[in-house]
Parts: sequence; structure tokens; C-alpha cells
Amino acid sequence: MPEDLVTYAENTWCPGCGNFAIMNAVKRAVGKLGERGVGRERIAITAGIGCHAKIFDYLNLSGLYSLHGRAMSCAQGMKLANPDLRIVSFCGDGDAFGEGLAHMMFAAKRNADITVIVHDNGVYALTTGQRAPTSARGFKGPSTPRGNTEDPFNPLVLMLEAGATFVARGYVGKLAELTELIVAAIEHEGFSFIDVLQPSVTFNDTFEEYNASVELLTETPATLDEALAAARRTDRKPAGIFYRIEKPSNERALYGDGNPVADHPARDERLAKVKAILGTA
Amino acid sequence: MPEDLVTYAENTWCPGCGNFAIMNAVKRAVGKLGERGVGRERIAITAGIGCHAKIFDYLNLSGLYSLHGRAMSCAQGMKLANPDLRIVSFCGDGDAFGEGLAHMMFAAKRNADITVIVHDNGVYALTTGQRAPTSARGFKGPSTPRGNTEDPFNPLVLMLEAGATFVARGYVGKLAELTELIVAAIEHEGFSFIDVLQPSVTFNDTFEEYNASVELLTETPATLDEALAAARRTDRKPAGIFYRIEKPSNERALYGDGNPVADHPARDERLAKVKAILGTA
Amino acid sequence: MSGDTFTFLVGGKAGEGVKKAGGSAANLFASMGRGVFQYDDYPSLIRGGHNFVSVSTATRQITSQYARPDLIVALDARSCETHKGELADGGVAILNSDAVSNGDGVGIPITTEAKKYPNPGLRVGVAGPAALAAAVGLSRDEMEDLISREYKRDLENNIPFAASIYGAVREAIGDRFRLERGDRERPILTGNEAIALGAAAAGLDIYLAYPMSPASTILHFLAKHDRELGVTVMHPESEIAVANMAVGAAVAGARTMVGTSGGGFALMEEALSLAGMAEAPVLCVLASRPGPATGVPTYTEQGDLGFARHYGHGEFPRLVASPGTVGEAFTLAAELLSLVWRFQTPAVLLTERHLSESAMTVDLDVDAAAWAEPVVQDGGDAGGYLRYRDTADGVSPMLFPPSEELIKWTSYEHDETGITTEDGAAIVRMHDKRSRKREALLEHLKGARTVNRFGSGRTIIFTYGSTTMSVLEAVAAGGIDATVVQPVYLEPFPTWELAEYAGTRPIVVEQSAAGQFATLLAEKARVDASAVVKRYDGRPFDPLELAGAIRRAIR
Amino acid sequence: MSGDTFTFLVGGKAGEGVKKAGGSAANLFASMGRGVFQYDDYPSLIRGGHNFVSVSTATRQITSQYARPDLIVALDARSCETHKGELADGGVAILNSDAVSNGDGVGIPITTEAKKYPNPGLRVGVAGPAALAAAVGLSRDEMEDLISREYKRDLENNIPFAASIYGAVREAIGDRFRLERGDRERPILTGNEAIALGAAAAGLDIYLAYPMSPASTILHFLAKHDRELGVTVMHPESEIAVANMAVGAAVAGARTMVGTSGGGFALMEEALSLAGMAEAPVLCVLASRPGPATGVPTYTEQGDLGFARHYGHGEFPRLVASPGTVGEAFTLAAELLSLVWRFQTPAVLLTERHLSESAMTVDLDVDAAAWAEPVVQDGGDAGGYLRYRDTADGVSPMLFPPSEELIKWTSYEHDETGITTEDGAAIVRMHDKRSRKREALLEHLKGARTVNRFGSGRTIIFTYGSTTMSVLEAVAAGGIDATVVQPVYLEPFPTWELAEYAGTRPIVVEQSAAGQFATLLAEKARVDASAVVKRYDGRPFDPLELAGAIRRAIR
Ligand SMILES: Cc1ncc(C[n+]2csc(CCOP(=O)(O)OP(=O)(O)O)c2C)c(N)n1
Ligand SMILES: Cc1ncc(C[n+]2csc(CCOP(=O)(O)OP(=O)(O)O)c2C)c(N)n1
Ligand code: SF4
Ligand code: SF4
Ligand SMILES: [Mg+2]
Ligand SMILES: [Mg+2]
Repeated sequence: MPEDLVTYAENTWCPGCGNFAIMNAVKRAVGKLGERGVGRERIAITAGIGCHAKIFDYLNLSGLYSLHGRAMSCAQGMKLANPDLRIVSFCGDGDAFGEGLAHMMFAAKRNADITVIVHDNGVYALTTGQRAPTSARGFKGPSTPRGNTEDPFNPLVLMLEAGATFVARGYVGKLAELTELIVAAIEHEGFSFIDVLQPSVTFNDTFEEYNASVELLTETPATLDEALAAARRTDRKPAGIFYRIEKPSNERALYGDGNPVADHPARDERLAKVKAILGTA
Repeated sequence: MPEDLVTYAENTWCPGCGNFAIMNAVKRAVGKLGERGVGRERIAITAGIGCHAKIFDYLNLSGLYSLHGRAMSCAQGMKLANPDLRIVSFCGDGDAFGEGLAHMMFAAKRNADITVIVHDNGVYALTTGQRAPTSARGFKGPSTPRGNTEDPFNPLVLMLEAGATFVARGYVGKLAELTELIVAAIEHEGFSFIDVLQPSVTFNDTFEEYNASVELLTETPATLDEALAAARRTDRKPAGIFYRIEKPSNERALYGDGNPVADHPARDERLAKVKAILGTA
Repeated sequence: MSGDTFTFLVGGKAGEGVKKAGGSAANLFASMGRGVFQYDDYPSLIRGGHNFVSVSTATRQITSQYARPDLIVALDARSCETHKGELADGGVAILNSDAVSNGDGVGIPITTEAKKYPNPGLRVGVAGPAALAAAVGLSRDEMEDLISREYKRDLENNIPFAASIYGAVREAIGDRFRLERGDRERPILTGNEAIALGAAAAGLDIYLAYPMSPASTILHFLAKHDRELGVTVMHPESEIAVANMAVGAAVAGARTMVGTSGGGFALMEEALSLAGMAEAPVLCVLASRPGPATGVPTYTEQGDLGFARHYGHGEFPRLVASPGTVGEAFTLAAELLSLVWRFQTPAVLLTERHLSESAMTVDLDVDAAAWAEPVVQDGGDAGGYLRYRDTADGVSPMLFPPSEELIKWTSYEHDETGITTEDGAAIVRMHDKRSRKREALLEHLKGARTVNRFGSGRTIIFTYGSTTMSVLEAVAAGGIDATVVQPVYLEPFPTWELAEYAGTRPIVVEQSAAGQFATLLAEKARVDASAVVKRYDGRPFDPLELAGAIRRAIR
Repeated sequence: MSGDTFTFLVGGKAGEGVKKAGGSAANLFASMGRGVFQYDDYPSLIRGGHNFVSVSTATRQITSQYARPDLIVALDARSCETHKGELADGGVAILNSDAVSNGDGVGIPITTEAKKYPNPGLRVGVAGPAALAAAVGLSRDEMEDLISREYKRDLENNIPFAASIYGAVREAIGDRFRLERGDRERPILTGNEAIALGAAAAGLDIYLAYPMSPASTILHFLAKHDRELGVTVMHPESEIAVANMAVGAAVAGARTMVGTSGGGFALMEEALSLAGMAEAPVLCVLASRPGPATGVPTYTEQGDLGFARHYGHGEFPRLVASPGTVGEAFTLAAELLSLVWRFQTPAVLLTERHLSESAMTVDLDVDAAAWAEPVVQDGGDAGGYLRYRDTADGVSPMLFPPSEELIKWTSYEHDETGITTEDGAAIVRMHDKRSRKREALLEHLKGARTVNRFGSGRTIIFTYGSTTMSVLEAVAAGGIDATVVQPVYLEPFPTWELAEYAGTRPIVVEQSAAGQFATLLAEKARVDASAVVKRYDGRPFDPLELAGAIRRAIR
């Protein structure tokens, strides 16, 4: 586990928070990717805003600390600019399925080649515990003191239906498996999504529940229907890779093997092209 | 068909446009609802921006001509203010599944008691034919002259998965059935969604294709899974009601039989409550 | 303790009950009939870090925290480290000796004491009010009363714990800071609570918001009191949803307010423009924090002035006002809700974190609050209802469904009915109607109180928003012979009230790096500052430091 | 035909090829070496309604359409009705006699002729250039050449159809409007094409946009020429996605531009503030249309000036400039892209529908276009890379991944590395760094051309943006002895260039109901207008009417 993956930023997560495990898994995953030839200098990250997003400051990786709900849009822009980068976006459940839902759905639809790791704690933690899109009906938070009146979204189902080509669920209580999921997601070409069950010990402590209900998938479901069925299970919480298919990524579909940043033209070259269009060449 | 449902606004849809049939169906549906005790004065409408949205000017019904992608948000606000109104929102596929996707998903999730009629022509028509979220891969428009590189969303599937309690598909070539769908949708308490197949004769003329492939559902699928299966069919385009269940609407969940506008307090009453909280009563 | 002003500071980790301890102290002072100002300082995190609450009190109304406390209770090492140098002359620091070994002050083993009971981590905060009670001379019974009022749960553990701290402090410093009683017990409110209650007093029906510091506590407060007040509260999926739902709610007849901070306000711009075109009455609270972008979420700044004054694309009557004190926040929220209903255009109540989240004792005249009433169709109009009837003052009567009439609200340019038009003359007509409405609003404001003046001293000091509280306290504490001028309305800018100052060279005080308020004054009122005293480190001014800066500027 | 200025107007239903006919006329004039200005007028609909194109030409550069055409070709009854009163003295109207029975003009059965061929509905437009060719004295061969160049498909039907119209017109009016040749054939570009090519000339890598009139044609043009130019073009799900993707693309090293109109710009505000904080170079084109809200999508107005100048919450260096002509649109787009890369802050190219969608002949010095270059880390920095290195001019060198260095861009307030801070001193430090960057940008602009002056006449006329074209033509056509002053940069506002006008009482011309530009001049430059000539019916000024208004204002 490369210790140099940590910056000098003071860690302010609550003791026992599930986010620590996600950070550990990411550090290990980066280490493994390094062994496989993807150096940390080729990995760039983005983050939304929330407790989860503090991982941006803690990780010694380059990137952009974005806005609430926009991390995955910024990530797509980075990838579009330089497809040689591996982009990992850290989002909260509020980021990904509230403020930024449309960006997630479209990233999946167009198969943007980014990895989105959702720290799914079922709550808006940093803003002191309001209900999130993944909060259960009845959840009490300061904006819903009598209880949430909405049913939660199922993130896996939404991403599967939107067209994601890699869909997984991880759990902070299963660090080794989570590490492998992250490695696989980053290695996947196309839109990769990992919903990480991340208890917020302060606002939504689901450790016990998840320890009892999370169960590793023995194999990746063979079809979209099977993946959906697994994602819908409520008796148990399957974890692992639910779905993985090959499909051209958005960037390849747009410019094949091109690379806007690497292919940036020399000035003369570009001016010649402009003149050609003007008919004044 | 009540002729007084038409305003003096000049109709500027292209001759042959599928929007005419939607307007006819709405007029008939309003007539039928009137017979069943829901007068036109109790119906309020919103519209997005696009060719579809011009229906707002043409229909002699009160409401709000909203912004691109926000008609369903404005509609939810209207309903929240006065739950005695029946709110019908006219959206384009660009409105509903592009700019306004998140609002649609959340309206379904929280079961807001509004009816959304999507004029699904698979194109951004009013802005001269760019690809829409429902455009096929390969679709050529001015923003994708070499062809759309994204696969389309399936609106029915998204709405089913988001939690819509009434999901239907209509076709402008089946006017009587479309009329019935609209009546049923408005009568349904909770979020009602009708995806209307609406060929744009100018930018995406799908009349022939739909005439060949649209097929009326003989009955409403019994389960969500069956509804999804029907929605996914690509060989034929089933039309009719795919799904309909009972569930408390967002407004009822929030305030039961209350009505913010009707219950608006007298000043004295309100001031007494403020003083009570201040402890200065 | 300068004069009868006394400042208490309690610091510790987030999650240790620091905020609660500060609030208890504030309540104690208020119950003595004293004026209170409570400032909470906390970083954007949930557990750990460093939180402190500073509560200043006097027998008069007091409008700022003071940076140099008379009594400090430091629950952890960091608090001790951070605040040890801040003590006022004659002040005392009570340090948790379990956390600090060699602090300069009275060491009490607070953690050791707390560990005698269950959940010691949650209990340490109780040491704050217990120590304070001892230091200000409450009897043991009075102290127990205080703890019972403030900490309703788990009293069988809290009381003995508090008693041990009380005893230790009394032993160490006696009742060193005996405080006089004030004239009358007043409610303590934060700015956000005042805004919520002010809007409620004006007839608010619906409050919509997406959580964002420092506006969130309006949402929390109204959600908590929704049934009690009869206000419907909802937290939708985003600020865009909030703002557009609000327009929908307003056109259906509900008095509607929304609230957010800079980033969320940015997302509401399009809907505010919709409200401008549709002539829909929507009030938006913009509670600022340091920007740009995510900035510094839990601190204060006045960096959004220009942005706030220019909300929404296109031309329509804009209305922006900012309260100078918590009491004014109440009045102004009611007034603005009433104005948006009178003039059917969106308005912004601009405030900053320092007002939103600071608490003070207030004298509220609830009965004087404005009441929001629509201008309604009187039925006498010939030819049916026209949503955009072209009236003399540009204000068209309202009507809400259900109605037999056709009521068309729209985002497109339109005719009087509300049907889309692209005709040149029709476009001009509606522009002119909206312009006349702006004129009517301006005329109304000319007859209203749009600028506050405090004092009548020689030195003229301009300020606005929450900084007003700092300036007033600085002037009082520093004995500065000044007139403080505070424009409450910022758009339209009340130049008519400021004409007398054109050509003067006042001192301007604001919490902005760019000096936006000074620029506004210069541009709109041709009042050029002789000096601009700025602070933009996220912290509110300290009145004594500010008084010094003002004095230096006068020289 | 006043002087050698000639105006051709073709009108008909949307879908009849009116736009194409107008474009063909413009190309014809340009091929004669003449100056051309083409104005397209169309409502927001796809088929039907009333469209017209007005093309004015002269042997000099011409910068406006004229309202009174010399030759009208009316393809339908509505065109005939609408334009019949507009003819210039000596002008001729050619009317489709199949659509109008008793029009005042030369009746030709255009529809009947078209029906001799397949798809008559699409063909009628060809009558426009055919009639024009006859009227301006082209030989039949030249006419056929023109049609072959302009309508490449279906020539076997278009040529005989055109010939019949040509013959009929020649018979009726001869070559009444023989036109002189000009000096040199120039390219014709719309403002949007000029912006697209200007940005491309500066090194644009990525263009992102969501369709919105009148900005859409930048998207369409670049999408059409993407491979040719080597620019990646993408149309994402919303303007919010566009703007945030743009920030992402920029921080990964791509020269990136986005484009939209008022409503979409409103949605981009938060991301622009992000770019301000992150110091990410993003250029945004704001092509205005009449507002507020959806407004009047296909017409023109300058109602977004205040909104555009105050984009994004919080304080950061803002940069807004607006081109006065199509040629300047090219230069300015390149210049702004270069400036955002030099100063690492978002900028806005503000324009209006009148420039975006009008076309004119241009003299472009492509080789003089600015080139966007990042300020890059020179490697000589000790202590590793710091994204927000606190430099003297506030500009920190850039570096892009992949890199061994740690490159942290952020929306939070931060230290030099880019790690979040809530420390007061650190907040001040970054505010000061951004303030120095604003100063550096200001210094740069002081050395650059920020204000255009045309002429040196007695009357001073201030204008900006696309209205510059109208004013220049009005002054030329009206023979007004004037100096036209056009601030190109609007934020920072180039007061240093305008000091000489303080206290003068110029005439201000703008397309706004509120007179925002006049207010800006008064507030920033203390230039108070003696008269503000406004037009806000969605239509651009006619130069002759405007000249009249200016003359009345002078008196
Ligand atoms: C536009 C905008 N709206 C609101 C906020 C305030 N805000 C910050 S984080 C957050 C949500 C946090 O929830 P989540 O994404 O689930 O992250 P968590 O803290 O639970 O990790 C919100 C609403 C913001 N920063 N920006
Ligand atoms: C914020 C915003 N962005 C873009 C536009 C421009 N616009 C108007 S309608 C439209 C899309 C039309 O597509 P759709 O919703 O499918 O309606 P249709 O015209 O096909 O009926 C767009 C992008 C706008 N009005 N507002
Ligand atoms: S509040 Fe919850 S999510 Fe945030 S750091 Fe604490 S435990 Fe983790
Ligand atoms: S462009 Fe298409 S959708 Fe629009 S009116 Fe014409 S046919 Fe209908
Ligand atoms: Mg969360
Ligand atoms: Mg469409």
C-alpha cells in the first residue's frame, strides 16, 4: 500500500467512518494498477462535495475537486480532452443521484470512459444528515423530521437501465473485494460504476445491517435481466460485479484513436485549415 | 370535441405534424373529463419549450408556459400549492429526458400527482433537428452530422424504474386510444406518464415505421417485470397502459388532505402562531 | 469585561456539544434580561476539528461577538492552543487538564469527571454552562435549574457532572464575573430563524429548499415547525427543481419562498428570469458564504453583492435587500414577501453567514410585520381576464385556478392574454409595461424606509448587511462619534436617500476583497469612500479591532 | 437605390427556401466584389409563418441591412402584405401572382411555374436569385452559373425554372438595377461562423454546446467542420453538463469553448464560478436574444449586459467583451481564448442575435489572430509543483496530467497546493492572489485595444456590440459628422480609454429597454448621455431611421 498516496491534509472524517475503507481500497487499487503498468501519474480524479469528497484532499493524485453533483461531468470533460488518462470520480449518493443524477444517466448512456465510485451512505452527511435519494422511506433528517416520504432510488438498477457497461456494488466491510472492484472498474473501457455501501457512523450507521446482509456474488450475472434481478434483491445485498459488457466508449465513438490534447495542432497548421474554410488559403 | 378549447393563437405546426393529433386527443379528453365532473377550470397545464410546447398557446386552458426542461417541476409546484387542481404537463423528449431528466425521475420517485405527456419525436425539433435523448444511434442532425454516437434512452423503462405509478405509451395514429390514455392518466392519483410517439414530419418522419410496428396492448401487464418486458420490445411497439398501481401521492404524503392555498391562514391566526414559537404570545 | 460587556467562549471538537454549551450560555444571559450575541465558529466537518462558540452579553442590546473573551472553557487541547492568547484583561481560562498539561489557566479534569458517567464524549460540553454558572455567580440551585432547562435528557448524570465542574470552578475563581440583570427577557433568534418567522408572519404557505450552508437552517427550522405554523416544507432534488417548483407554486396562488447560498443561487438564475417574465411572485433568500464556487462553506463573506443585484438574464424589475440585524431580518423577510406579491416579480433577500447563523436577543414587533396580499382581479374588468393586462402602473391583477377565466402565465414574450408574440409592437408594449412596474416599485420604495441611519456623529460610515452589526458594536464599544448609514435596499439602490452624501468621503466597511459595496456607492450614489475597511478571511469583524481600523481611517 | 447601395428582399414561408435565396443573393453580390450585409428574419417555427431575408450591398463595406428594399421578391401573400409598403423610391416588387391577386407590382405566376417540376414547394425560393439576376443585369449564362453554384442538386429542374422567372422579370423591368463591381471578392460569414473560426484560429481543441438560438449555429458550423479543423465537438445533455465538462476539459489541457444564449448562460453560472475559483481557462459565448426567460428566441436585443458582466457568485477576475462587427468577432474570439489561457479565468464573449446570425463580407487577417498558450511550469520551481503558486502577478504556472507532479484544481478555497483550507490567513492569501491577477489582467488590457473609435466628427456617439454595425451604417448613410466610440471590453470596463469623455454628453445607442449601456457608461466612466436612442422590439435598427433619430438627438 503506497503510503505516498497520502497528502498532508488533515483527515476530518469521523472515527469509524466507512470512507476510510474506501480510501484504503483506492490506495491499494492504485498500487495494483501501477504494477500492471498504469502509473499514478496517468490517473486523475474528480470529486463532488460532501464527506466522501474529502478523499480528494487526502489522496496524492492529481485532478479537480468539483462542485456538488458535477464531478462526473468534469470527469467526462477531462477524459474527452485526454483519453490517455484514467479518470476516477468520487461522488456522494447526493451528488450522483440527486443534484447530478442526469449527468450520471448520460455518462452511462454515452458510455463515457470514466469510473464513478459512489460513497453511498444514504444520507447528505456533510450538510448534517438530510435525506438523500437513496434514503429509506421514513428516514428522519433535519429536512424530513417526521420521516422521508419518498422511496429510495436503486442506483444499480438506474445505472444498468441507463446503459452503464460496468456496474458493481462494493462494501467497505469487504476491503479486498472492494479493491478488486476498483481495479476492474478502472481497467474497464467505458462507463464503470461502483456503488459502495458506506455507513455513515454519525448519520446512518448501517454497519450491522450490511454485515448481516451483504453477500458476495459468486459470479457475474450472465444477462442484463439477471443483473437487474440481483440488483433488486432486498433480502440480501449482493456485492461484486453485476454487469460488464464491451461497447465503444463515447470518446472512441467521437474521435477514434484521436486525442484532443495530444493532437493539439501547431499554429501554422491550424491557420491553414481556417484559411481553407474561408476560401482564402 | 369542445371547440372553445382553442385560443386565437395562430397554429404554426408543420402540416401533418403529429402534434395536431395530441392536441385533438387532449381536447377530447378534457371533454370526457368534463362529463365525469372534472371541469376545464380545474385543469391547469404547463409546457416546456419546443414544437410540442406550442400546444400551451393553442389550448384554452390555464397554466404556465415554463422553461425548456422545467415544465414538470413547475407542474409539481402548482400541484403542491393546490392539490385540487389536475395538472397536465406537456413535454418534448428533449425537455423530459434531456434538460429535465432529473425532474422526471424525481417526480416519478416521489409520485407527484401530475400527468406528464411527452411528445416523443426523437428529435429537438424547434431548434432545427438536433439529436434528442430518444434519437437512434446514427441519427444525423446538425450537431451530429456524422450520426449520433449514443444509444437512445427508453423512456418507459426509465419511468418504470424511477417509480412512476402510471406508465403508458400512446401513438398519434391511434387517436381514440390516446384520448383514453390521457383521461386515465389525469384520473390516476399519482405520477402519470404517457410517452406519445409523435412523428416530426420535418425532422424525423416515423409515421410509416410506427404504423407498421405499433400494436395495442391487449391488457395491462400484471407486474413491473412484465411491464418492463413489454417496454423493452423492439420488434413491435406496444401502446396502451403498461403499468398502474396505487400509492400515496407526494402531496398526500406531505400534508394529507391539506391544501396550502385553500388553507391559507388569516393574518391574526398566523401571527398568533409566530408569537407562540417566539414565546411572546 | 469592558463596561458591563462580558464574553464567554467555549471550544472543543465537533460532536462534543460545544454548540449546545454556547447556546445554553446565551440562554442564561437572556434569562437575566441581558442583551446577547452568539457567534458559532465551526469548520465544514462533522466530528473532530475545532469548534467554538463565543457569546457576548451586556445590559444593553449587543450586536457582535468580541474576540477577547473574559471566560474561556477549553474542552480540548486545540481549543486551549487556539484561544489561550485571546483572553481579555482579567479574564480566566478554564482548561480541560486531561487534554492540556501545562496550559495557563485553571485546570479541571473535565474528561476524567465525564468518564464517571456513560457516554463521556457527549457529556463534556455540559462543563461549559456549569463553569459559566459558577463564574457569573449563579447559586447551585440556579445552576441546576439551568442545566435542567437546557439538557432535558439524561439529567441524572448531567446534574452531578455539572455540579462537580461548578464546584471546581467556584473553588478556583469564585464568582469573579457577577453580572447585572438587564431590563427584560427577550427571545434569542438566529438570522435564519428570524427570516423564517418573518416570512411566516407575512403569510408564507410553502418553503422549498435544497440543503446548503449557511441557508440550511431555514429549511430545518421550518421543517421542524411546519405543522405548528401551517407552512408546507419540501426538500426537492436540486436548486433548479426548487426554483421552478416555486414559480409553479406561486402561479397557483401560494406565498412561496426558497433559500440557498451562492452556488445554489447560481443554479436558480434561469428560474428567477422566468419569474421576471411570467411576473410570478417568488422570494429567494441568498445566504452568502465565501466564494467563488464551493469556497468556505461555514464562514462569512459579502462577495455576492454584484451577482445578487443582477440575477436572471434579460430585463425585468429586480428587488434586492439585505437586513442589518437579526431583528431587521424578521421585518425585511415579511416586507419582501409582501413586495413580491404587490409587484409580482422575484426578489432576493441577501444575507450572509454571519447573520444567518449568529443569534441575538431581539425585540420584535410581530404585529407590525407586513402581510403578503395579491393584487386581485376586481371582477369589474370588461372583456374577460387578462394575465398581463397593460395597466397604468404595470401591475396586472392576479387570478388563480380553478377559475372559469383563462389564466396564462408564460416565459415567452406575450400579449396581454399571455399568448406568445413575436410582433415588434407587442414586444415593446410588454417591455414598457414591465418598465412601468419597475417605476411603480421605485415610487413605492421612495415612500418606504430603505436606508437606516444610526447616530448623528461627525464621521460617516457606510455599511450594509450583517456587517452593520459589527459596525454598530464597534462604534458603541470604541466610543466613535459617527453616523452609520446602512442601505437596506440594494436594488433598486436608494440613491434618493443618499443624495445628501454625494461628494462626502465616508468610511466604508464591508466583508469583501473587491470592495463591491464601496464601488456600488461610488457608481450609483457618487459617494466616494475615503477609506474602505475590509475583512475577507471568512471571520466577522471584532468590534474593538474594527473600532481601531475606523479610528485609523478617520485620522 | 441610394448612392450605390442596393437592397434585395425575398420573403415567403419557412420551408420555401427563403434563406437559401437570400444567401444566394449575398453570394452573387460578393462575387461581384461588393460589400454585403445579409439579415435573416424568421419566427420561431419550422414551416409556414413569415420569413424574409434582406440583403444590402454597396461597393464599400456595408454594415447593415436597409429596411426599404429596391427589389422585393414576395413568394407568398403574407410577404406581399408585409413588405409592400416598404419599397424604396424607384423600387420594384415582384409578386407571386398565384398567391396575390391585386398586388402593386410585377406579378409572376411563380407557383404555377414551379408546379411544372417535381417538389414545387421547395423550388419557389429559386425564383429569388433568378429574379435578382435579371434585375441587376446578369446575362442568362451568368444567371445559370449562379444557380448552378448555389443549388448544386436538381439542376435539370432548377435551371429551366430559374430561366422562366429570369425571362419574365427581364421582360417586365429590364436590367433596371445594374450594379457596379466592387474591388475584391471577400468571404461572407455570419457572426457565429466568425466566432467559430476565430476560436479555431486561436487553437480551439474542444467545443461543447447544447442547442439554443441564436448560439446554435456555432455548434452546427463546428460540428460540420470538426474533422476539417481538428476540433472535437460534442452536444451533451444540458448547459450544466456543457459548462462543467468544459472546466474538466480545460484542466486536462484542452483549449475549450462553450456557447449558449441567456437561459443556458444562467444555467452555467455555477460552473463559471468554479472556473473562477479553480482558475480554469474557459471561454463562453453568450449570444443574446430578447428576454427575460424564453423571451423571443429568433430576434435580437442587448438585454443581458448587466447579467453578463456579473457572472458567477463570489469574487474572481471576470472578463467580458463584445464584438462590433463580424470581422471583429473573429479577432475577438481568438483574443479572448488567448486571454483566458494567459490569465486562467473564465471569460464571456457577449454578442447578440443580430451579429450571430447576420452575415457580411469580411476582410480577415487570419495570421494576426491571437494564439492561446498556457503559462506553463518552467521546471525551475523549487519544491515541486504548486497549482496555486502565489506569484507576483497572481498567475500560477500550469501543468497537465499525466505528470509526476501533484496537480490539484479545486472549487474550495485552498492553499498553494490546491488543498482545502479554512484558515483565515490562507483565505486572505488566495483572495489577494486572485485580486492581483485581476490587476494584471487590467494592466494587460491597458496596453491593448479595448475601445474602437470610428471617425472624428463633432457628435460623439457611444454604442457597443452588434449595434455598432447599425450605428456605423447610420452615420455613413446619414452623412452624420460623428465620432463613434465602441467599448469592446465591458468588464473590466476600459475607463482609462474613456476618461476624455467624462463630462461630455454623448448620444448612446443600444438595443435595450432599460438603457443598461447608458447606465454603465454613466456609472463607470461618468459619461452621461444627452440622449439614449433605444430599440427593443427585437429588430435591429434601420440605418436611415437611426440616422434620423440621431439627428433629432443632436438638435
Ligand atoms: C449547488 C450546491 N447545492 C448544495 C450544496 C451543499 N451540499 C454540500 S455536500 C451536499 C450533499 C452531501 O451529500 P452526499 O453527496 O451524499 O455526500 P456525503 O456528505 O453524504 O458524503 C450538499 C447538499 C452545494 N455544495 N452545492
Ligand atoms: C435552457 C435552454 N436551453 C436550450 C433551449 C433551446 N431549446 C428550445 S426547445 C429545445 C429542445 C426541443 O426539443 P424537444 O424538447 O424534444 O421539443 P420538440 O421541439 O421536439 O417538440 C431547445 C434545446 C432553451 N429554450 N432553454
Ligand atoms: S458524517 Fe458520516 S459520512 Fe461524514 S465523516 Fe462522519 S461518519 Fe463519515
Ligand atoms: S418540426 Fe416536426 S415537431 Fe415541429 S411542428 Fe414540424 S413536424 Fe411538428
Ligand atoms: Mg451521502
Ligand atoms: Mg422532441
